[in-house]
Formats: sequence, structure tokens, C-alpha cells
Amino acid sequence: GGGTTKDSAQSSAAPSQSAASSAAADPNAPIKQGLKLAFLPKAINNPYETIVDNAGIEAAKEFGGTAKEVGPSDASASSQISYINTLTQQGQDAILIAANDANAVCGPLKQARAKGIKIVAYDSDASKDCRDIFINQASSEEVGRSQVRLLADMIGHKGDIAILSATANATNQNTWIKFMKDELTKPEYKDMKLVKVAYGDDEDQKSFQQTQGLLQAYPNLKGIISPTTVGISAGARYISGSKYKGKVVLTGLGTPNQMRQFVKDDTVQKFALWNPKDLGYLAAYAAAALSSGQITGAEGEVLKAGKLGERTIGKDGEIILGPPFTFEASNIDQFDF
Amino acid sequence: MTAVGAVDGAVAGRSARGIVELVFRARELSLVVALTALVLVTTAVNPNFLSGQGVKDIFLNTSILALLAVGQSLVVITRNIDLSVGSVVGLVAFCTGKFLAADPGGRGVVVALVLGITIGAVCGLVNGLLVSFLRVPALVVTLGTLYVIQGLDHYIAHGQQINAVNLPPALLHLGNEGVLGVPYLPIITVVVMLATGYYLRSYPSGRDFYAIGSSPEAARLAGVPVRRRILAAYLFSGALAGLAGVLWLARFGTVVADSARGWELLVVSAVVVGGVAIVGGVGTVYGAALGAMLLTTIGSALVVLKVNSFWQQALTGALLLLAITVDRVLAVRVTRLLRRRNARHGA
Amino acid sequence: MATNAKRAEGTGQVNDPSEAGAPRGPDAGAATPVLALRRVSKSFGAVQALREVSLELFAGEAHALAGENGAGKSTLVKTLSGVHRPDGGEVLLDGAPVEFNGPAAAQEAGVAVIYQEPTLFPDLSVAENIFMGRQPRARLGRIDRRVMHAETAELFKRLGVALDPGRPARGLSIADQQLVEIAKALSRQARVLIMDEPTAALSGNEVARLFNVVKTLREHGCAVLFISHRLDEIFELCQRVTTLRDGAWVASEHISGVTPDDLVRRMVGRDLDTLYPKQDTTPGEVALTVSRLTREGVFTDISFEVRRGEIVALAGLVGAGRSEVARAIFGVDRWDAGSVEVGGRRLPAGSPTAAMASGLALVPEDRRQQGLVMELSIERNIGLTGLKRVSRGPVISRAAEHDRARDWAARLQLKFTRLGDAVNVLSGGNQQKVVLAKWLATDPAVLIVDEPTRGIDIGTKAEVHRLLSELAGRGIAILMISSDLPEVLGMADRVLVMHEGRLAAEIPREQATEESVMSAATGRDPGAAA
Amino acid sequence: MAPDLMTTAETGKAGGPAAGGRSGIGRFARWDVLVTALLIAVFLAGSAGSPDFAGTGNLSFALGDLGEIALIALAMTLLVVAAEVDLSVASVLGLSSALLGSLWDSGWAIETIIPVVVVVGAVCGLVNGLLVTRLGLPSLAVTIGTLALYRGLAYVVLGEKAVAEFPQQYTDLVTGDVPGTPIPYPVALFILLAIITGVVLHATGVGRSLFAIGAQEEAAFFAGIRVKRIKLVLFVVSGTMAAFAGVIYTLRYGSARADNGFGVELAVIAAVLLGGVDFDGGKGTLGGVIAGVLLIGLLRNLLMLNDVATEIQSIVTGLLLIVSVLTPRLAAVLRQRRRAPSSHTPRSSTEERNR
Ligand SMILES: Nc1ncnc2c1ncn2[C@@H]1O[C@H](COP(=O)(O)OP(=O)(O)OP(=O)(O)O)[C@@H](O)[C@H]1O
Ligand SMILES: Nc1ncnc2c1ncn2[C@@H]1O[C@H](COP(=O)(O)OP(=O)(O)OP(=O)(O)O)[C@@H](O)[C@H]1O
Ligand SMILES: [Mg+2]
Ligand SMILES: [Mg+2]
Repeated sequence: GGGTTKDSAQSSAAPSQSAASSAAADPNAPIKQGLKLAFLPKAINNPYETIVDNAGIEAAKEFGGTAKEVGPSDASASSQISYINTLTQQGQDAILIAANDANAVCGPLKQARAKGIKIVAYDSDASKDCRDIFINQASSEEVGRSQVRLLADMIGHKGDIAILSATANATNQNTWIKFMKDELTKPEYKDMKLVKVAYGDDEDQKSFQQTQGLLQAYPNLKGIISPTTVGISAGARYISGSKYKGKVVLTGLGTPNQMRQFVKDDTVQKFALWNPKDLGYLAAYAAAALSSGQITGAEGEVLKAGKLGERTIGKDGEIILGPPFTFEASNIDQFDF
Repeated sequence: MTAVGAVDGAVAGRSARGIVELVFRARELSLVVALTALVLVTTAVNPNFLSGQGVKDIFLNTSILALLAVGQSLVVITRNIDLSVGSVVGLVAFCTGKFLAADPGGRGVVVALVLGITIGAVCGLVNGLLVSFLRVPALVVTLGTLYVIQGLDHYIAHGQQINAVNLPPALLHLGNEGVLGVPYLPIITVVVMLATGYYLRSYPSGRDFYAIGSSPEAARLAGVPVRRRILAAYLFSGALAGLAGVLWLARFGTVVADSARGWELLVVSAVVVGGVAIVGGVGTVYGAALGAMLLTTIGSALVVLKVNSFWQQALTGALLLLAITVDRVLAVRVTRLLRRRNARHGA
Repeated sequence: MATNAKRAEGTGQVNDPSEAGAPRGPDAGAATPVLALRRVSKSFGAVQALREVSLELFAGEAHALAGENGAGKSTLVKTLSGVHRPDGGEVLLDGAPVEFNGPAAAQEAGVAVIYQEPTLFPDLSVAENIFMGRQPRARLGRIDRRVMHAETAELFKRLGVALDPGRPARGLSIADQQLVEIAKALSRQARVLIMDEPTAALSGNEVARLFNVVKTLREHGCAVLFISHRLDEIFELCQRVTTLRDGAWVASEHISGVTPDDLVRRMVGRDLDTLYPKQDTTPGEVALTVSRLTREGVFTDISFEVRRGEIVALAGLVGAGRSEVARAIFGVDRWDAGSVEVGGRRLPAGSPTAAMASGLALVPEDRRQQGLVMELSIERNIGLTGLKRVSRGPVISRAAEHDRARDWAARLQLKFTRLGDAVNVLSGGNQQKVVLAKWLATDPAVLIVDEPTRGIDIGTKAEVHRLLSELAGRGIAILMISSDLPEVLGMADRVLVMHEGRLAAEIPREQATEESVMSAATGRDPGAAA
Repeated sequence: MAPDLMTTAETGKAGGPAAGGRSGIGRFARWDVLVTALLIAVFLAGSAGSPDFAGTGNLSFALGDLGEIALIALAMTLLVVAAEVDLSVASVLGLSSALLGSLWDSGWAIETIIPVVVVVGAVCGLVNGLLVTRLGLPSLAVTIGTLALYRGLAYVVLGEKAVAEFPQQYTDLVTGDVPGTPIPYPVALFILLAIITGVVLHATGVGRSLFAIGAQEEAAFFAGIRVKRIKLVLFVVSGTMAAFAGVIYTLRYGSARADNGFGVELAVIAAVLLGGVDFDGGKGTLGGVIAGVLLIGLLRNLLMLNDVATEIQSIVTGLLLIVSVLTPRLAAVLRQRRRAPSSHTPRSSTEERNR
């Protein structure tokens, strides 16, 4: 019948063109002085995000700009919106955002861009057409697949496994999980079975109980992947105090400070992460380069990122920080974040 | 004739009392039945649920919520409410953690407990003073202090995290070990619950709380020190929230500012499911603790039963509604029974 | 009569009893009063409730306090019991000034009070209600429930009350609540017992028992202050009487020296019309028909009719189920069987709105819970039953609402400061008038009044009676529930008597006497049954 | 908007006896007036302190951000005046958002979806209402239960997904301004509904009944007011309004998710209480509530513009709530001291109640 449906809306909507790509880049332009950058993390009380943002704030000082961190106290989609609006009103030069919801933040971000504000997404991407660049901590594909490899090695490619994720609609998590599932279809994992994806909502206590539930519900569980810093530490804590210690292998993404204790007491053998400080650093440089006109976010441009050297912008305006690093008992003491 | 009437009345009255008592007991009884049914069904599906580890987990999970519910029920019995408990737990867990982490060798469990309970009690004191002496509505005040304490907590924490490695081992021991296989946490909760319950039932000052909730005006006329009791209820609730904060830290080891965020409604749910009337005057701390246990056990059971995790929340809500509905229907039945066996028309 | 008039003159002019040499207690002269007020004043905002009132209570006397509604009796009681602090003057205990800083302090000092409005804990058992704050203790300070229940049962036996000490107070009728309050006060074994209209909700039997108990107490040296609007009770129980008018002391005198007429004159400041001026009317067609109405466990098989212009009284002992019948007819409670017809049309069960639409009105017995919204203003309370009438379209006309309230306040001689004041600042009697106004303003065809003059002073009572009679004269059918037997006999064209939830008798006006009604009410003489 | 506000506050004499005298202090000590004064103060301070604040762009943002809270607060005011509360509103909002997303995703026409979603909201309200009125359960307990239930159902409906890409003409409708004015459509709608609600509450028989029900339900029932039916309708209205707010929310953010509007119920309650509505029922004005909503919203906006940290914003909101109930209380005490220096009159029974 009549009316506006998804199909009719999609067919009529013209593919929106990114406004940024119209201007030409000048790779040799100097970085402007006194740039004002604003980091907008998922939530300000997430320790991981704090490390990232503080590194970015430090980086801004390096190139003579100022940066600040503002944000909501809960990681909900809508609470970031008022902050984007306010930052737009304040006339920042660039907004760096770890989007809680790729689409919800889109409208306000577009309005910001209309006012000439550059948008850099980091950690968790916003929709492609409402940001200039996405700084990906690691290739999503690489993260997903490597986690499965890591776990498979530890459990001998055999047994039931589960995933303990953050919130059910976190963009980055879902992308990783997609690649994990894909990796598992390969023949070498034919004896491994993914029995459950659980959500701990990035809340410590909830993740703790989810782990507990998983272990009870699936007595044959051999391994858990928790690709979120909150989840892996909560999971490790439960396992270390339970009878499952030494029987169930836990891996995922975590910070060394959080996990040190559990690596030392043998609850966890290996886990991975990139250096969050580098992520913040790179994002700050990307924002500065965009604002100064060195890059526009088009594929193939090269970003000069201070001490990190150069990174090439990939497809869809993505810059990849680097491969994730695997921590284990032998190397963990070299890190402090 | 009088004598006959009186005797008749007494006979009819006794059976009526029996029914009333039964209903009061029935609340706790029906909770126990529901809990047993839940555990049995879950165990039938997955025997692991009732394994040593499983039982231990149920009790560990319940302890903190039950402790908060015990404190909250005292406040609710006086016809008030304390929405700030969740924030207090967060504040205490973080502050105590930070304090201990500064010198994990020198500061032990006792210091942590004293500090935590003191912070909690101070929060309770503020609530209590505002509600009892300045007579501002409890809901508004504690909603206000919820925001204030939460803000304070976040301000102090500012994205930091307390890690278990930095905490004194004795504290973590408290959270995860026990005597003779029984963890300390539930022991603490049960002791607090029994002591509170006994006090409320058997001591005149304990009855004051019920009197105030039942009719504040009558309580004042009867010479009950209304303000002091309300202050005491908040102080107690705050102190227990402080204790819960320390236990939280001990159990989870790693804390950020967000511990127990949003728990205020969970605690109130537990109390209501446990049969404490939200309008005051009725209920026991045993019921409240059982309510807390039922709520947490439902959560655990649904995971074990492999119920789609999206259904969990919906089912929890539905069960809460079921609990209060059954309660109400029972109460109406009893009232009708009382009416029919009316002492005056009796026999 | 002449001597009385002279004394009234003498005392009426002097405002200080000590100077006027007011009569002393039984052991006048030597004894100091147990409890006394000296020149006590108290005001609430603009209202001066007490002005320089003095009063002395001696051991072993029953002292009555008389006055119109709003004269300040309850305020005086609350001042004596430490609820209110006086603005000026002092309270003396055994001759020495004391300052009670709360009800608890007064209780410590041996003052037990029955307040005008029962204040019970609905969720606690009756026994706990009685012993709250001073429960019998067992070892380690624990409450000894067994002793508590036993003592309660003992008290109830003395008062002849058949209540179970273990039942919760919720659901007790007003009368039973009042009895529990009485038991509570008696259990204190106080030196001073203050009773603010304890009998307002009680019928003859309970009153008689209460008086017996009070007399015993008095003989044991207890001082009693008694407030009632039923003058015969004052004359039966008390030795002395103090009268207040508009917050001021008028007289304190021996009861033997005054007649009821004197007392009324002191209270009201003028002579009164006859109390029960029911004119004879010829009843018109049937306005209300109740047939075989039953609500299980409460009343059974109630059938009667009320005609236009008729006042039918529903009499019976407390708890006979009269109020319940009224509530069911009006639709507040559901009935299990039977039917109610108003003007020939059947009413649906359980809908006050439908009852009102067909011309029924109910003045309920509990004005604080059922009659009034205590926090709303006088005019809004009166307007509440006629929101459609004072509206233009959907929007309320404030002017119409105000006029309606003003007219009725004037007709009922309501004592108020502003129509915009909340009803909870009014005295009990004046609150009752607001309830009456609220329902009379609906212009009903059938008016049910449940204890219409409970707590109303004698002057207003006459006014209410005149009003009811006038309404009947205008063709309204009136069903009146009353525990005040003289009122029933004086006003009713017919008396229906209920006993234990059944209609025991129907007695026409000519045959209605105190004996015939009481015997039917107590179930002694079923011969008179309809 | 300001004059409209004041008249609504004026008409709300239902503030009742406690509000009392017409004297300067008495008038000032009323919550709603106080909150309005605070609102004006915040507005002036904001305009003086930062040039961006009073710009139409910013105000339009700030008001738009408040849209859903304000809409739900209207219905909530009616409920709280009648001494009930609906804590499930945020969950109904989430459920309606999830349903909208799920139906849209499965190819329904948006013109069909919106009415369906609103009807579902009404049904949610009806369930609340039936539980409260038919079974006589306390609404606080019931709606804590349905808060979990409806949010859970939202997850059941949409799961982990986030549905986006709603049709342009509809998203424009909720983000765009009424032609020729800087007023966003949702704000215009809100003004319309606020006027209707204000008239109903303060000038009609139904409004009177609400105050009576809130102050003394039994007496209202005895006066022939259809207490249960009115309450039932209020819950349905509340559910409908929440679902409608959910539609606006979803379209405005262009993202349908099960967790949309999480925790909004406390913000709404805070605004209503800040506006001077007594949680015991029977007292309050709509003008006060509107002032309360605006005050919370503008203050947050102002603090954000000035880079005040989130945690401080939360502290300020909390303190504001406390101060808003404390000030009239202290003013009353002071007044009493002045009038009768020697006495500490205990208050009447109604004031004694603490909630
Ligand atoms: N709390 C109060 N606030 C304001 N006014 C009050 C208050 N209590 C009593 N009043 C006023 O004081 C006066 C005396 O009231 P009080 O209750 O003492 O009368 P009363 O003699 O007991 O009357 P009744 O026979 O009707 O019970 C009345 O005008 C009443 O309106
Ligand atoms: N809500 C209730 N629950 C249980 N019993 C009740 C309730 N209300 C009244 N009763 C009982 O029903 C009986 C009839 O009460 P009702 O009030 O109708 O008597 P009454 O003849 O009007 O006497 P009075 O009004 O003087 O008390 C009483 O025994 C009373 O205790
Ligand atoms: Mg009185
Ligand atoms: Mg009666």
C-alpha cells in the first residue's frame, strides 16, 4: 500500500555526499596554532577512555593546541548529543568522538560539520557520512580473527567457547564478533563451538555475574573471549575466585594494569590490546591535520603523526593504529597503563 | 450476656488472629516457596545450579543487595524512602578503595570497615537530618542526595580505577573466602538481618518504627520520638550502605566510580517484593532479604536456564508484579474472611 | 432559676476565676489542683483559640468542659497535654509551673488523653496500639507480648468490649476506635484523665459502661476532664463544669447549681429554640425503596421504604450495621444481594456517581476521611459535589463556586475566617457543617445522614434539626442514622431498629419510646418487629 | 512563554493552605514562584556570562533536548497531583522506540507504525492503570515492576540492534522549526499540550477532582467522583504520552534502540518535584512544573557551555532539588518565629507526613 516504508525511503534518498572531500588537501600546510580540540568519550568514567583522552590532550600540547575532555557519565546514545550541540555552539575546531551509537550522533555531527568543525571518530565509529576520519585502534578484522586464534591455541582447537561482550549494540564489539564468527567457520576450528554471546553492558558487576552464569549454564565451556576491558577483568576476577580457575581459559582485550594480578596468579595466560595512549595521540594529530588542511580524509592521503610516524588513510576514511599487542607473563611488567 | 458476647468474640477473634498471623508469615513463606521452586526447576534442568559453587554464588550475589534491602526496609517501614543508597555504595567503594590503595600494606580490613561505615553513616545523617528535622519530603531529598553523592563520587574518581592488586589481601580475603566453606559475606548479612529483625520485633523502640509508618500523627501523640527514630532509620540505612560499599570493594576488587549505579530501584524492588509496604508500617527485614535473594536468584537462574538474555529483564519485572499481586489478593481475601467472621456478629 | 441567673451574671463579667472566687473542688480550700491552667492564651495565625483561660482540676472530681463548636475546648485539651505550647500563661502541675514540651512529657507526668479524633496505628494490633511506648517488658528489655495481650483483654472486659487484642486496628468502626482509645487512656492509670468527646460515636450501652469505669477511677482519686455536647452526660457524670465561649472563660461552677438551660445560655450567649422541631408532614410517594439488601457478614435482608417528606431514623447499637447499610445504598460499598430503587429506578451496585445522579446524597459518619478533603478550602469542599453546577462548559466559574459556598456557610452559621481557608483549621463541629453544606447543596431528593450531629454543639444541633425538618417539609425523603436516642425520638416519623445486621423492628412515631427502641436494639423484644 | 507561565502559576491557588497568606514572604515561599524566579535568574546570568547562551541556535537546541522530558512531565504532573506516580515512562519510551525500529525494519509504512506504537503505549499505561485501580496496588511498586517489564520487552522486540535511516520528511518534522519562527515543532506541540493540560488541571472539574483525589481519595470517592476511572485514564494518558515521546525521540536521534531514554523517569520526577508538586498528591501547579523542566534544562545547558564537568552538573541538580524543598520550609519556620516568638507550634497532621 501507500505510505513511507524503509524501501521507498531508501530508493528516494539520494546518496549523501561527504562534504569534506570537496576541498583539496595541502600536505605541506603547517599545523595551525591554538587549535581547540574536544574529546567526547563514551562515558567519562571509563578508565580506558580516560587513558586515551589524556594522551590526546598531551599530544595537543605538543603541537601548540589545547584539548579538553567532556562527556556524559553514562554510556547512552542520547547523552552524547547535548555535548555535541554544546561543542558546536562553543565553536571548537574539532570534535573527537567515541560514538555510543553510530547513527544517533549523526544528525548533530552533521550540523557541527556544517559549521566547519572537523570530526574524528576514534575507538568506536560513527556513521561514515558524518565524520571525517575514523581512527581504528586495530583493523577490526585483525582484532576479531586474532582473538579466536589466541584462544584456539590455548585450548588446543577444541571445546565450547563463549563471548562476553559489552553492550548489545556497541559498534566495535559487534564488528569484532562478526569476524570472530567468520574465523570460526574455518576448518581448523571445526572442533570449537561458539555456544553463547553474553552481554555485560560494560558494567563490572553485570559482567561478573554473566561470567558466572555462563560457566554454570555451559559446564563444558573451555574458553571465553571478552573483547572489552571491563568484561575481561570482571570475568578474570570471577574465575580466579572460583573452582573454574585453571580449567577455563579466558582471553580478550584488557589493559595490563587491570590484568596484571590475574596473569600473575595464572587465571589468564594471554590477552591483547593496542596501546591506548597511542590511540589518543594519533586521534589528536588527525584532528589537527584535518583542521589545518593537511588532509581531508580521502583515501590514500598520508597523516603525519608526530612520534608515531606516518599513517595512510584507508578505505572509508579509516586510519589503523596498528596490530594489537599480546600481553603475557613474560612481558606484562614492561607496561604501565 | 456481656460475658457470653465476650467469650464468643474471643473465640471468633482467635481464629481471625490466626488468619492474620498466617498472612504475615505467608509473605515470607510464599517467598521461600517461590525461591525453592525456582531453585528446584533450575536444578532439574541444570544440576550444576545447586553444586557447591552454584549455591555459594547465589549467596555471595545476594549478600550485598540483601544488606541494602535490610537498611532500606527500616526506612520504608517509617513511611519514608532512601533513593541514595546506590550512590552511597559507589562513593564508599571508591573512596575506601582509593584510601587503601594508597598504602595497601599498612591499612587493613578494620580500617576499611570503619572508614566505609563512617562515610555511609554521614550520608545517612544528612538524609536523616533533612527528612526528620527539616521535614522535607523524603523522595525529593534522597533523589537530590542521589545526584549529589553520585556527582561527588565521579568527581573524586574522575575516570580512575581501583585495581585488586593494590588492595590489602586481607580485604579481598573477606570478599571471597569464608569459614568452613561458608563465605564471610552472607554470614555478615545474615547476622545483620537477624539482629535487626529481632530488634524490630521485640524491643519497644523497634516497634516505634512501625508506629511511625502506620500513623505519624498518632505516633507523635503517643510520645514516640518521631524525629529521632526517622533519623536513626536513615543513619542505619546509610551505615549499611557504607558496609555494603566496603563489601563490594572486597568482593569485586576492581572498582570504578560506577559501583551499584542505578541500584536504588533494585533495592526498593527487593523490599517491596519482600512484603514491606511502600506506604509504611508493615513488613519485616527477613522478607526484604528474601526479596533480594529472589531477585538475584531469578537473574542467575535465567542465565543458567539459557533463557534469552533479552527476556531476563522482562521476566524480572513480571515476577515483581506477580509478587505484589498475589500479596494483595491474599490480603483482600483475609479482609473478607475477617468481615464474615466478624466478632460482633460471630456465632 | 433566679439564683442561677444571678451567678451567671456575676461570673460572666469577671474573666479571672481566682478573683471571682469561683467555686472550688470537692475539698475546696486546702487542696492544690492536680493540674491547672492559669491565664493561658493560644492563637493560630489570626484565630485566637484561647484567651487567658484558667482552669483547675482536683483529684477525685469529674470536671466538664462545655462550649460551642470552635469555643476552644480541644485546643485547651491539647495545651494541657503538651501538644500545643501556650503563647501566654502557664500550666501548673501540683501547683508548680511545668512546661510540657510534647505529649510524651505530659504522659510522664500522669496525664492521659483521649483526643477528639481517634488516632490509631492501623497496621498494628489493638494491644500494641494500647501499649505503644510502654509495652510490658520481659527479660533483657524485650516486649512481653503475652502479658500485653492479657492486660488488653482485661481492659476490654472492664469496658465490655468484644475485640480481639491481636487483630489489627485497621477496619475498626469509629466507635470501636473510640473504645480502643478509651482503653488506651485507662491503661495508663493516670492521675489525670482528659476525654475530648469520647462518647460522640457511642451509644447508650457503651456510654454507661464508660461512665461506670470513670466513676471508679474518680473514686480512686483520679481527676477527670470531660467534654461532651450531650448535656445529660455532663449532668450525669460531672461535679463541676467550666464553660468557654469564643476562646474565653465564662464560668466555672458546681453542677448542682446549674440547669441545662443555664449551661446553654453560658455557651451560646442566648436562649435556644426547641431542639427537635419536627413538623408533621403528610408523606408523599415513595422516594427510596430498599429491598432484601444483603452484604455478607455485615447486614442481611434489609427492606424498607422512605417517602417524600418523611424522616426515617435508623437506630441501633454501635456496630449494628447501620452505617454499612447507608454506605451500600449510596454505592460506596457493593451489596451481595437485593436492590435499591430511587424514585422508581434501580441503582447499579457500587456507584456513588450513579446514586448522586438519581438524587441521593450521603452525609458520611467519618468526616475527616470520608466527608471532607481536609487540605482543600471550605469553598472547594462545598463545590466538590457540584462541579458541573458551578461550571460553564468544562471550565469552572470561581464566582459561582464562591457564591455557592458563601450562601451555605451563611445558612448553616458556619464559623470561619475566609472561605479560602483549608477545612482542617475549623473546629470539629464546623467541619461537620461543611459536610452538611456540601451535600445539601446538591439539592437531593433522598438525603441519608449518618450521625449528622456527631460532635455538633447544642446550638448548631438545633439548627441542623430545623434544617432537616425544613427539608422534609419541602418534600425531601430523609434517612437519618443516629446514636442519639432523644434525637431519634424527636425527629423521626418512623424508627427502624437494627440489631446485629438485621432489621429488628419498625416503630411508628407514636409508639417510639426510649424503651421500645432500646429493647429492639438489644434484641430483647422481637415482638415489635415489622 | 514567560507570561503564559506566570498566569498558570497564578491560577494554581490550589497550592492550598500551607501556601497560605498573600503576604510578600508567603507568596515568595511558594515553590513554583521560587522556581520561576530562579529560572529567570539562570537565564539572565547565562545571557550575561556567555554570548552563545541566549542565541536562538542554542536555545533551540536546549529546548529541543528537553522535548521528551517536558512532554512526559505534563502527564506525570496530573498523576502526581492525584497521588500516583508512573516510573515506567522511560521504559515505555524505550519500548515504543524499539517497536518503531523493528516495524520499520520489517518494511511497515511509518504512517502505520506511529499510530500502532502510540496505541501500544496506551496499552502499557492501561496495564499500569488496571493494576493500580482494580487491584489497589501502590503505583510506585507497580511501575517499578513495569519499568523492568517494558524495558525488557523493548530488548525482546529489537534485541541488540539499532535501526537507523528513517525518512527525511519525518526526521525533519521533529528537528525542524515551525516556518517563520525559531521554535522547533516539538516545542510548539509542547506549548499546545501544556496549555490544554494547564486548563484541565486548574480550571475544570476534572482538575478539581484530581486535587481532591490526591489529597483525600476516600472523601473524593464519597463525593461521587469516579476515582478509579479518572486514575485509569491518567495512566493511559501517561503511557500514550511516553510512547509519543518515544516516537519523537527516535526520529530526532534517527536511531531506534531498546535502551533509548534509559533513566529518564528520574529526570521527569525531578522536574515535577522541583516544580513544587507534592509527592503526597493534592498540591502543585503546572506552571511550576514547566518552570522546573526549563530550569533543569537551561541550567545544564549553561553549565555545559561553560565547560563545567558532568559530575558538578549532577551535584548542582541534586542541590537544586534539595534547596527547592528546603527554602519554603525554612521560610515557613521563619515566618512562624516572627509571629509567635515563644512557641514552636507542632504542625497539623497533614504537614506532619513526611512524604
Ligand atoms: N491547628 C489549627 N490551626 C488553625 N486554627 C486552629 C487549629 N486548631 C484549632 N483552630 C481554631 O481554633 C478554634 C478552636 O478550635 P477547637 O478545636 O479548640 O474547638 P472545640 O471547642 O474543640 O470545638 P468542637 O466542639 O467543634 O470540637 C477554632 O476556631 C479553630 O478553627
Ligand atoms: N472496614 C471494615 N472492616 C471490618 N469490619 C468493619 C469494617 N467497617 C465496619 N466494620 C464492622 O462492621 C460492623 C458494623 O459497623 P457499622 O459502622 O455499620 O455500625 P453502625 O451501626 O453504623 O454503628 P456505628 O456507626 O455507631 O459504629 C461493626 O462491627 C464494625 O466493626
Ligand atoms: Mg473539639
Ligand atoms: Mg455508624
